[in-house]
Amino acid sequence: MRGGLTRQEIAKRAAQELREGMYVNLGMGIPTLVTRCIPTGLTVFLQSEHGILGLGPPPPPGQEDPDFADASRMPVTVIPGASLFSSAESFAMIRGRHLDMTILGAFQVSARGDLANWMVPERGVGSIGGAMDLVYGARRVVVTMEHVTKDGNPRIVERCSYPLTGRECVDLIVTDLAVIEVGNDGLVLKEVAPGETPQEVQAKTGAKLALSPELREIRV
Amino acid sequence: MRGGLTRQEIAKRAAQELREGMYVNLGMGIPTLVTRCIPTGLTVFLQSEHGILGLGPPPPPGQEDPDFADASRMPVTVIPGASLFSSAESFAMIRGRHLDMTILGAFQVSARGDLANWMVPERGVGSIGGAMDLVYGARRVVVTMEHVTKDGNPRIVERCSYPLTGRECVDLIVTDLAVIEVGNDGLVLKEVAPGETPQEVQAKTGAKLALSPELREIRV
Amino acid sequence: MVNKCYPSATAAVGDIGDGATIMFGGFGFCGIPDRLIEALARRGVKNLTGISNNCGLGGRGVDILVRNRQIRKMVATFPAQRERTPFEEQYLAGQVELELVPQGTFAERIRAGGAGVGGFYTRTGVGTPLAEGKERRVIAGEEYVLEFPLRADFALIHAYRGDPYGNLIYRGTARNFGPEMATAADVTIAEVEELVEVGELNPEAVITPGIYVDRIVAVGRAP
Amino acid sequence: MVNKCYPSATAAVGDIGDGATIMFGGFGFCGIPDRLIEALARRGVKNLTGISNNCGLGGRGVDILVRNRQIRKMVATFPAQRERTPFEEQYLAGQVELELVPQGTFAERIRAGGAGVGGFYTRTGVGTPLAEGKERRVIAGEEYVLEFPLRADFALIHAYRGDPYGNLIYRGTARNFGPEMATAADVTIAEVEELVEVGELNPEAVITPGIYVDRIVAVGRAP
Repeated sequence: MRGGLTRQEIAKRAAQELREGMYVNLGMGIPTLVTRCIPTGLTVFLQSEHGILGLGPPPPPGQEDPDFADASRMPVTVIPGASLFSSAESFAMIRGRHLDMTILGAFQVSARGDLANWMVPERGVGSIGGAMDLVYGARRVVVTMEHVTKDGNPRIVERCSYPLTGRECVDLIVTDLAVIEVGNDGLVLKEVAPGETPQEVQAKTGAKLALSPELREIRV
Repeated sequence: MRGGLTRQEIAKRAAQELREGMYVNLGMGIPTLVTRCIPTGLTVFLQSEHGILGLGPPPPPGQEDPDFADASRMPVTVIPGASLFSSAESFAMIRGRHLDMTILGAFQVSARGDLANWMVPERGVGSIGGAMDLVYGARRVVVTMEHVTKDGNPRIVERCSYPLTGRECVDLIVTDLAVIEVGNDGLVLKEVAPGETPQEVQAKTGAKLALSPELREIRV
Repeated sequence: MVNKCYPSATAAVGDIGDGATIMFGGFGFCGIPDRLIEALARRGVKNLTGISNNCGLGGRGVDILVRNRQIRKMVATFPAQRERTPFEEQYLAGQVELELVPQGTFAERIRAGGAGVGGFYTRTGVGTPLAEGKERRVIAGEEYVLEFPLRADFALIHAYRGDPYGNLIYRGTARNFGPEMATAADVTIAEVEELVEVGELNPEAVITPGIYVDRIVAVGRAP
Repeated sequence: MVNKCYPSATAAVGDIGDGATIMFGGFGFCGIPDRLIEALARRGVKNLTGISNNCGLGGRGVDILVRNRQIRKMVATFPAQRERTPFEEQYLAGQVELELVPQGTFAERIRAGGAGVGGFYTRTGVGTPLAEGKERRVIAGEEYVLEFPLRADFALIHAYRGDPYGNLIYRGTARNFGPEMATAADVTIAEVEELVEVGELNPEAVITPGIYVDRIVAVGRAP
């Protein structure tokens, strides 16, 4: 059986990056799971790029409203104190660097923080959505993903082979095996999953990892 | 005593350019008088550049609301079916060429339709406001002004000596003495004020006027 | 009396011809002008260029027109869905064209088209394949690409409530691209769930001022 | 619990220092952040650069700061009023600087500053003295000038109602430059006539989402 964190645990670890009062956009995939991991008592404003600031939890069954959906087309609610606006206003907010953080999924991240998350070249067509705006717009870009592909190839690589979403834009990578910071001099291994060693993580990583002086185990 | 149209009559003649359903911005000075000259039964939407579409008449005395004022700081109301928006949205509307017409005051208009209406050079400081946006934004630019200066110098000139508001932007000039169209080949005298002759108008005009085949008297 | 109301969706799209460029509001399943698109499908016009966040899915939105082979080209941000769509198949078969645009650039280009902005510089896309061939400029030490406005012959949008002057309000995330698309087309056609009297909408809360809307048709609330 | 409320205008402007660049909302006498400006006058900071539609008049708005000799430079669209103002006198005496901007360009530059737009092309000003020295470009056969964003250290704005998250709504023509200025400053300070509970403002009608507002102070309705 495969070790490391579950997708839910990756989301939980990513949620530890949230701070009181932050404005945050969550991408599709693992990042949407972060919604359910926000520590009790913490006020975080979730932005949805098609026009919500203050995304709430899913509605109770039977109370779905077709006019309130998230970017994955799932029914949502809004919290008290939310606001609604157009996509152009939403992206003015994103591109104007008003968001504190975005948490995104990824296919690949490079040693210098390049992100590839919109197109698998073999498919021949990709969907960008708001990712290209978010990576330059949010003050902090956190990536959540599986550490390796289904075939066991590293997703953290020296240079992305997939088309880029953004250049030198990722700040932190949270995977099932590790938490890695993108520093000025390359990748820094900050935390490893329970049961993993830095050596094992490095073996599954396509770029050189420096070890943080505070290297520790991921706690979720 | 000076002949020609009164300021009120100039406004009335300018108001004859309005058509059902038009969206129109009125500048300061004589153009504000147009508000009171809109033919009964005609629906015209007046835009105010600081955020009103659907400007209404002044409020009854005692019912002024300090949050509802026009660009000249006079109290206003809004009509049923009006909308309010920010200045940036208002100028997106103006600059995006959504207005059918603007009626503006002027210091000078040139033979090719250049407009000078924001600065008297002797004063050393001028106020542009929204005029530079309106002249390129509105589909039709109508200028209302006295035909000559207080010193009797023509305001319609071969070339403006005052700083320009816009180049080749004026479509129609309504003065106390005449209605003049800015055509592709220069100015065309369309109407003369009661009691005036084309010769007298030409003598008070600093640029050559062609006579319209339908030349007639101004009726207000 | 100004009255922009049309009796039916069919009448409202009655002059859209072959080869038209059309903006379609909607994000996912929110804010799709379903009735107008159905009328356009019945009209059967061809060689359309669509400007829409996605390229339709699940038999709704642009998907209807794609299946009908009415679309020649799409300008979109999210053409590929998890499931494979008719658009994707036609695209991979070389039967439709696609101009892929980042979503923020897409929205801003539409706004620019409506606001008289001739072009603008954005950071989005810098260093990616989507910046290839685009003019670059360094401003205050940061790299930007130059983007140009998007406009259309027609915009088809869905709103919650509207009045005969064309004023509109939206509901929830169904607002998305509607307000800006309304500004960027020669003819804007809005379907509304409810038509109200002039003066019923709060002027402070109108999202799309009537100046941007040419035709309005009441379609009721989707079941 | 997020709470952006400050106890007083004085406290809200307490860290504005000499040499700051400040946006001031307001058009004519509508939407002036009177209480914040008065607090700034009491603070007595100097060498301010103001970004404001006009340069104050009648002892209100920026006029207070001008009379107090706190202003070094104004970026404005309507500095000259019919009556001669203290600003005009100081300007003609060479005591203050002025950057004159057409009003639409002024509003759009502020929006650009808040929206991450590095620069944009506009027709406004082409062929006039205000285009001198600016980069020109012909786009689709029309001449445009390149304009760059405006940003500030602080934005002082006036709104009608606000909540502790910083959400704002405005009233009538007092809205004017507030919504865009709120987006274009490092620190946005809003005075509101009425502070309401979180959740009281209709999310569909919020004009300024709280993300743009850093501090909020209730000042009551002007008498």
